[in-house]
Amino acid sequence: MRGNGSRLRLKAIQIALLAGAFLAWHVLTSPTLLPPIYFGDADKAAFFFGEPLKVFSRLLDWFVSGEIYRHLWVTLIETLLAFAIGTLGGVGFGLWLARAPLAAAVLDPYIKAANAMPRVILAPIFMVWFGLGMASKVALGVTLVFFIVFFNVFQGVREVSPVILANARMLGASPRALLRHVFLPSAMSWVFASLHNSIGLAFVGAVVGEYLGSAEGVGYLIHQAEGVFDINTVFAGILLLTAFALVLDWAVTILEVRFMLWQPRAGETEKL
Amino acid sequence: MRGNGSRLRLKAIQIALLAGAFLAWHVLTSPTLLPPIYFGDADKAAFFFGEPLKVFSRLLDWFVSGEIYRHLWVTLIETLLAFAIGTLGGVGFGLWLARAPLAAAVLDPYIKAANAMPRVILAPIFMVWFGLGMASKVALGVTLVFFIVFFNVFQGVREVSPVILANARMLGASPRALLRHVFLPSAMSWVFASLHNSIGLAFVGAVVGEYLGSAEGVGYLIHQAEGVFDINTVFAGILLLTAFALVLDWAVTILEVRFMLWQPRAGETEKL
Amino acid sequence: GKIEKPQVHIAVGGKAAFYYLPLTIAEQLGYFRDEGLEVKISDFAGGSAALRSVVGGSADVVSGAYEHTINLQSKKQIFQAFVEMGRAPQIAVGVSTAKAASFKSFSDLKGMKIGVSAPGSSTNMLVNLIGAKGGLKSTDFSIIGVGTGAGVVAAMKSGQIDAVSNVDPVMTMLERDGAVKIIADTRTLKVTQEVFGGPMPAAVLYAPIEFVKKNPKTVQALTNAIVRADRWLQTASTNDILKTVPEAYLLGDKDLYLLSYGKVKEAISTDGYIADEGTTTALKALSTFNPKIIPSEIKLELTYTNEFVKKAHQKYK
Amino acid sequence: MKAVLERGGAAALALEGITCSFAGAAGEPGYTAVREATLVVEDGEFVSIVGPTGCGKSTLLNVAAGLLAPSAGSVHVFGQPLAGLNRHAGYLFQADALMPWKCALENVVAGLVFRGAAREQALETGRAWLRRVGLEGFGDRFGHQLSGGMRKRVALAQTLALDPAILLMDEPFSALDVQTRVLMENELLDLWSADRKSVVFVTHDLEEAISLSDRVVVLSAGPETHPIGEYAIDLPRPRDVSEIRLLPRFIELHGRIWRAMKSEVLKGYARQRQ
Amino acid sequence: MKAVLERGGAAALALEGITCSFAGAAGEPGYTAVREATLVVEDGEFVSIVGPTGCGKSTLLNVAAGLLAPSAGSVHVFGQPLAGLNRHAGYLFQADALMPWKCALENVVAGLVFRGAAREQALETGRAWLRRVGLEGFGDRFGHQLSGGMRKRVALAQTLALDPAILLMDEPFSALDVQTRVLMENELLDLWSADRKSVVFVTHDLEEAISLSDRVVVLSAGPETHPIGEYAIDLPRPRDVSEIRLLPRFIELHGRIWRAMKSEVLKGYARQRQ
Ligand SMILES: Nc1ncnc2c1ncn2[C@@H]1O[C@H](COP(=O)(O)OP(=O)(O)OP(=O)(O)O)[C@@H](O)[C@H]1O
Ligand SMILES: Nc1ncnc2c1ncn2[C@@H]1O[C@H](COP(=O)(O)OP(=O)(O)OP(=O)(O)O)[C@@H](O)[C@H]1O
Ligand SMILES: [Mg+2]
Ligand SMILES: [Mg+2]
Repeated sequence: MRGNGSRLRLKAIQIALLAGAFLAWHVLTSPTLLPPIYFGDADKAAFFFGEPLKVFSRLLDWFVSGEIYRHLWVTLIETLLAFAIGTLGGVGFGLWLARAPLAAAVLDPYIKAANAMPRVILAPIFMVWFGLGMASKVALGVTLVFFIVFFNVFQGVREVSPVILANARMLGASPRALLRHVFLPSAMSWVFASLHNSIGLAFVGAVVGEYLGSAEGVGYLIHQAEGVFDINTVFAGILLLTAFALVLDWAVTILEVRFMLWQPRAGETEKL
Repeated sequence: MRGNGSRLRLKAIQIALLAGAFLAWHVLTSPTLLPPIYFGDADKAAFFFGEPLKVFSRLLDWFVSGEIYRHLWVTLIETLLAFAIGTLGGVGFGLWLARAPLAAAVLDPYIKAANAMPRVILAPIFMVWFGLGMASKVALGVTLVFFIVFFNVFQGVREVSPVILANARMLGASPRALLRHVFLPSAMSWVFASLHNSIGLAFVGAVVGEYLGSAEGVGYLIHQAEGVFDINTVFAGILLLTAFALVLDWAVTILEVRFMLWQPRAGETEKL
Repeated sequence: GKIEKPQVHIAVGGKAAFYYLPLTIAEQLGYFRDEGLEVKISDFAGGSAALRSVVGGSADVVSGAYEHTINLQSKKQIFQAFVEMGRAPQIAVGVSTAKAASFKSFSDLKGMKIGVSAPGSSTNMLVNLIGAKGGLKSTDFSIIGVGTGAGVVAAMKSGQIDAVSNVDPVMTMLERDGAVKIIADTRTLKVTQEVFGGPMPAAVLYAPIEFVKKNPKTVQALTNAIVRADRWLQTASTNDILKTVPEAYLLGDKDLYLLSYGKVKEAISTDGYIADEGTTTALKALSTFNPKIIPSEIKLELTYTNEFVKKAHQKYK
Repeated sequence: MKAVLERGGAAALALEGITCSFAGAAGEPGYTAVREATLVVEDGEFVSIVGPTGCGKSTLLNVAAGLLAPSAGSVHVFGQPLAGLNRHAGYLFQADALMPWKCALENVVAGLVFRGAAREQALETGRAWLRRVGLEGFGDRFGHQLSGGMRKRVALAQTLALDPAILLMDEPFSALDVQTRVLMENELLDLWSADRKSVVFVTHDLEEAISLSDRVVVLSAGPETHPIGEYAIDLPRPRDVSEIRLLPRFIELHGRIWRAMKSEVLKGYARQRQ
Repeated sequence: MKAVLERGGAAALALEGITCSFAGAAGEPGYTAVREATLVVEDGEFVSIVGPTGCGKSTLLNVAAGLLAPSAGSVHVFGQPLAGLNRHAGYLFQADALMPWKCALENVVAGLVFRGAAREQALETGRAWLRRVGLEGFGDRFGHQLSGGMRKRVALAQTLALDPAILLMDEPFSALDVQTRVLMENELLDLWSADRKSVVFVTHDLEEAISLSDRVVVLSAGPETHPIGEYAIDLPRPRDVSEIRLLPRFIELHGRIWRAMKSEVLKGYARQRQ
């Protein structure tokens, strides 16, 4: 178990790093603080990267005026739905195909092809199918999340130890019981690896969907701001989403710890 | 081993499925063949989904006139570079972090955050950094591929059997030897699962990058066609890319079979 | 009588742009509400994406460029424009200051890398047209899609493109920073006339012809609101405008906004009428640019109607 | 589970003319582990299989369990040809086969749960079985928290808890100390004599084989393994495994089988060292 | 590898006052597997450890290997306190520890390769070792293509090929048939007597323990295991393991240790059944 001291130290390093990053951001984009480095003049840096102080005041404004809640709510719901649907679909489909070799062989090229399609280009078609509301953004997010989870679950199921599988079958496990008691638990760490990855992409799906066409959501705000070169608002939106992505990830990590209790951890003796 | 007969059958099913899909596409988008189903009128279906015959004649044109080669070449190079760089980066970074718990703990939120950033929105910044040429498309593709590979390698390394790891350490393996002889081979199936996923995304990265700003490449052609509502060309481009994605995937599968020879396969007795 | 469809969903590609200023004004001043409409405006990444959402049926009315109705007709989609918001395309073409010295005529575009908002869009079309005036074919220069946002500035200032054809506020920004020299400016009526050979209707509201036929009262209400906005803009002071548009639109840079507004003011429609002559100009321009559009096959009379505007003027004298 | 109906005089398990060839790498010849092996286990019979390491004992058990399709030969279970898994058999694997994500108790009851037993009752049975294998109080441990011998006993409880008609056991007691082993052997004999299961018992311990079985089958060294000797064990039942080893008849049988095996092993080594 | 310099009279391995407590689940008390155990192995000594299953033998070996940090107590190797891995030791694990992605031969040479041996030479040594454990011709098989006993022998070759100064062996021969086992035991004795390694040998086979060792340590039943008896084996060397079992002194020692263990196991069971 990690001591309290080292956890504190960890947090300290992280916060120092964060502060350092913001400081660098501030210095590099402030026209007066430093001779310009990357760009010919620092105004240009501020034009592309915004200025952290303005970004924060934007964030503050949003929350103080309450303007952001509606947009944030929409984006979060879209993300959560995309995440949930994509994950369930990916797990279900992955479990099914991994256990149905013929179907897997037949569908294999189609899945690969679907995964290789540039979804952004298909966004208009999604809008036709799912309308301009949340559904089309959710759909875009689902296409991102689904494949990641799917590929991992598919492989995870195939990696099940053959002896454990044979044993469970000899013990009389039905295909359903095998799924529930063998394949799923065994593929769990694969699932979690893909979840960490796909949380981020669920957000990306929602935001890009809004960016491509919508009337509300954080992606809409970002799009509006880009149209008038208000890069600070763009970054404020991105920071906000990132913060929520981290919160969601943390929830997944809690689940993961809970489900992965059985795994051996290093150094299990207690110090006396 | 799968017999020749069942392999033929598999191919037959796949081709039938493909033919069926194209037939459905044809029938549903042809104004004269059927009473319109989904849309009020079939012209509208053709407007959104194109018409397969025209799509094919477009493809034929491209190859006959030779116009496509330049664009295809650019896109393929971008994709391959994004795939290669993203994969190497993901594997390298994943291996490193999985073996460096402090660094992993510190960087964890930053990696999650970077993964959650909507890259499409950052495209202008990529343009500033990498210009309008191939580099910015490669960069976009790398950001997609990298995270997928990274998360899987990271998890794959942590899943190494503790007994095998302890044994290798007792046998005197240096950290480098552990990487090469234990962690990498053990994480191999994780890597391959992520590769199948990321091939598609490397293409997506390249195409979307071209779509956002470029002077050549298949994404450029698609973008141009969209501007004049030439949906058939759009689909021709997508089909072309998909075909190449499948070729690349097949190459990865060959590698996979080669590297995973050691894994037990089911039913290994020979029939006499 | 009662409005058939009080809830109208308008799709627009880049709502914050000056191109669609009357729409924003009508929304902000409550003109739609005054007409008994409940309007929802969805913003899209680009004009073609916006119109596709209407073709697909997820929105009702497009706020977009008039020439799209012609484009759409060539794809067997009959759309009709019913009120005008802009009477010039508001696109400007500029060459980088580095090349400006040696730039004498349009024929000097030869061999240049020219940034447009998207290949195949109106910005691209304008480049082709002025290139043709200089005796160039579309293959004599290379077209690069750079969008309408910060990417344009990035591409221009880092020297990746030699010339740019784009809309405001990008063009004004580049101009102000001294990064480009304007060589063609369709934000003015005069240059528009010269380049296109006639007036060129730009931003309009258009909808599927069945929608117009089925919902005349709704269309009338929309037209009324836009005509009022057009007229309001003719008399409004800059201060009025600053107060009316959403604050977010200005946040980037207020001075820039006003500077830019000064440039495009002339291009805003005064009365909402779509000039008959303008529609032929548009068709001619399109067909030289896109060989798939055959003028004889396009029924121009289906692409627009001024009836609603006429009635609007009767209502708001 | 118990196939009472089919038990009409037919042998519980009949492997006839079994040949198992494993495919070699591309281009290389395969490896014939077992050739033309025949093994018949009567209903209620306790048969032990001994043979040099790597000769094909586990392979034969896999065939009997229906996990490995033989290259040639037929398998009958209670007179029925075996297709797919052998549903009458419980199989105690040689390798570690516990589910690492279940604790010991849940592993023991897994089979019961799979077969639809009520959870509470299954847990009750499971706890009783843990007690019988001497692991009371370890029910909530995961696999990696148990010692090698403990894991083996959990697996034993897991298999026995299902009370299968045919028991296939692959070196079940080799990881146990002598005393625990005797306790387990006696448990097994009790269980077996209670309702006369048919048991196929693979072991390297000849004393164990003799003291438990009705018959001991000796396999030849691989490759192309086949039975080279069968020894009926005519020692009186019921037996106490720790006492039976002192009987003169035991010692005599032991000597005979030992010699047969010894020459077989040395033959195998000679063949390899050529 | 061989720590010639440090061998200045200090014990090869000295575990003193070792206590190993495993953390329990949140809120539950931990499990103290080993309490205050002391085990000293002199340089060149062959020590066997016997004890009831689950008592803590593997735990002690893990501590000696430096893989498990004890909760309390000190470990010295050739007089030096142990920090991290024990670089002087070779460890033959109880569980299957072969790398499944390497074939048998590559597994055997893995240690040599890790220590920087030239590839060709390492392969030569590896092949020789495969021959010594009776697996010539199986070098290109992957783990799942080998039988349980074969895998164990590959692991044996892997460990012995490194020629470590201290050998930790956890039930190395329990998966082998009696004959092969005798061959392996003699191989081990040959190797040991050639350059007097220090060996810690865990086994459940008391005869094996007595016939191989200089000293047999009996552990108490868990939890809180500790040594409860040490028996010096004063049988003459060199020994042939198959013949030594007939000596009267052997039988006497066997009887004594047996009784000690039996009462210990029964005590353990009694404690559990309470
Ligand atoms: N999948 C496989 N591919 C190739 N050879 C195999 C495979 N499985 C087993 N064998 C070979 O078949 C032979 C018999 O193996 P098996 O596991 O049946 O031996 P065993 O009698 O159980 O040995 P042990 O007593 O060591 O467990 C061995 O030589 C082994 O190498
Ligand atoms: N990680 C762990 N967490 C909790 N308990 C553990 C852990 N590892 C081992 N134990 C416990 O420690 C005790 C000793 O285990 P160990 O593996 O050392 O036994 P052993 O003497 O090697 O037994 P065997 O002869 O069966 O291999 C056992 O009761 C076991 O349950
Ligand atoms: Mg075996
Ligand atoms: Mg042990």
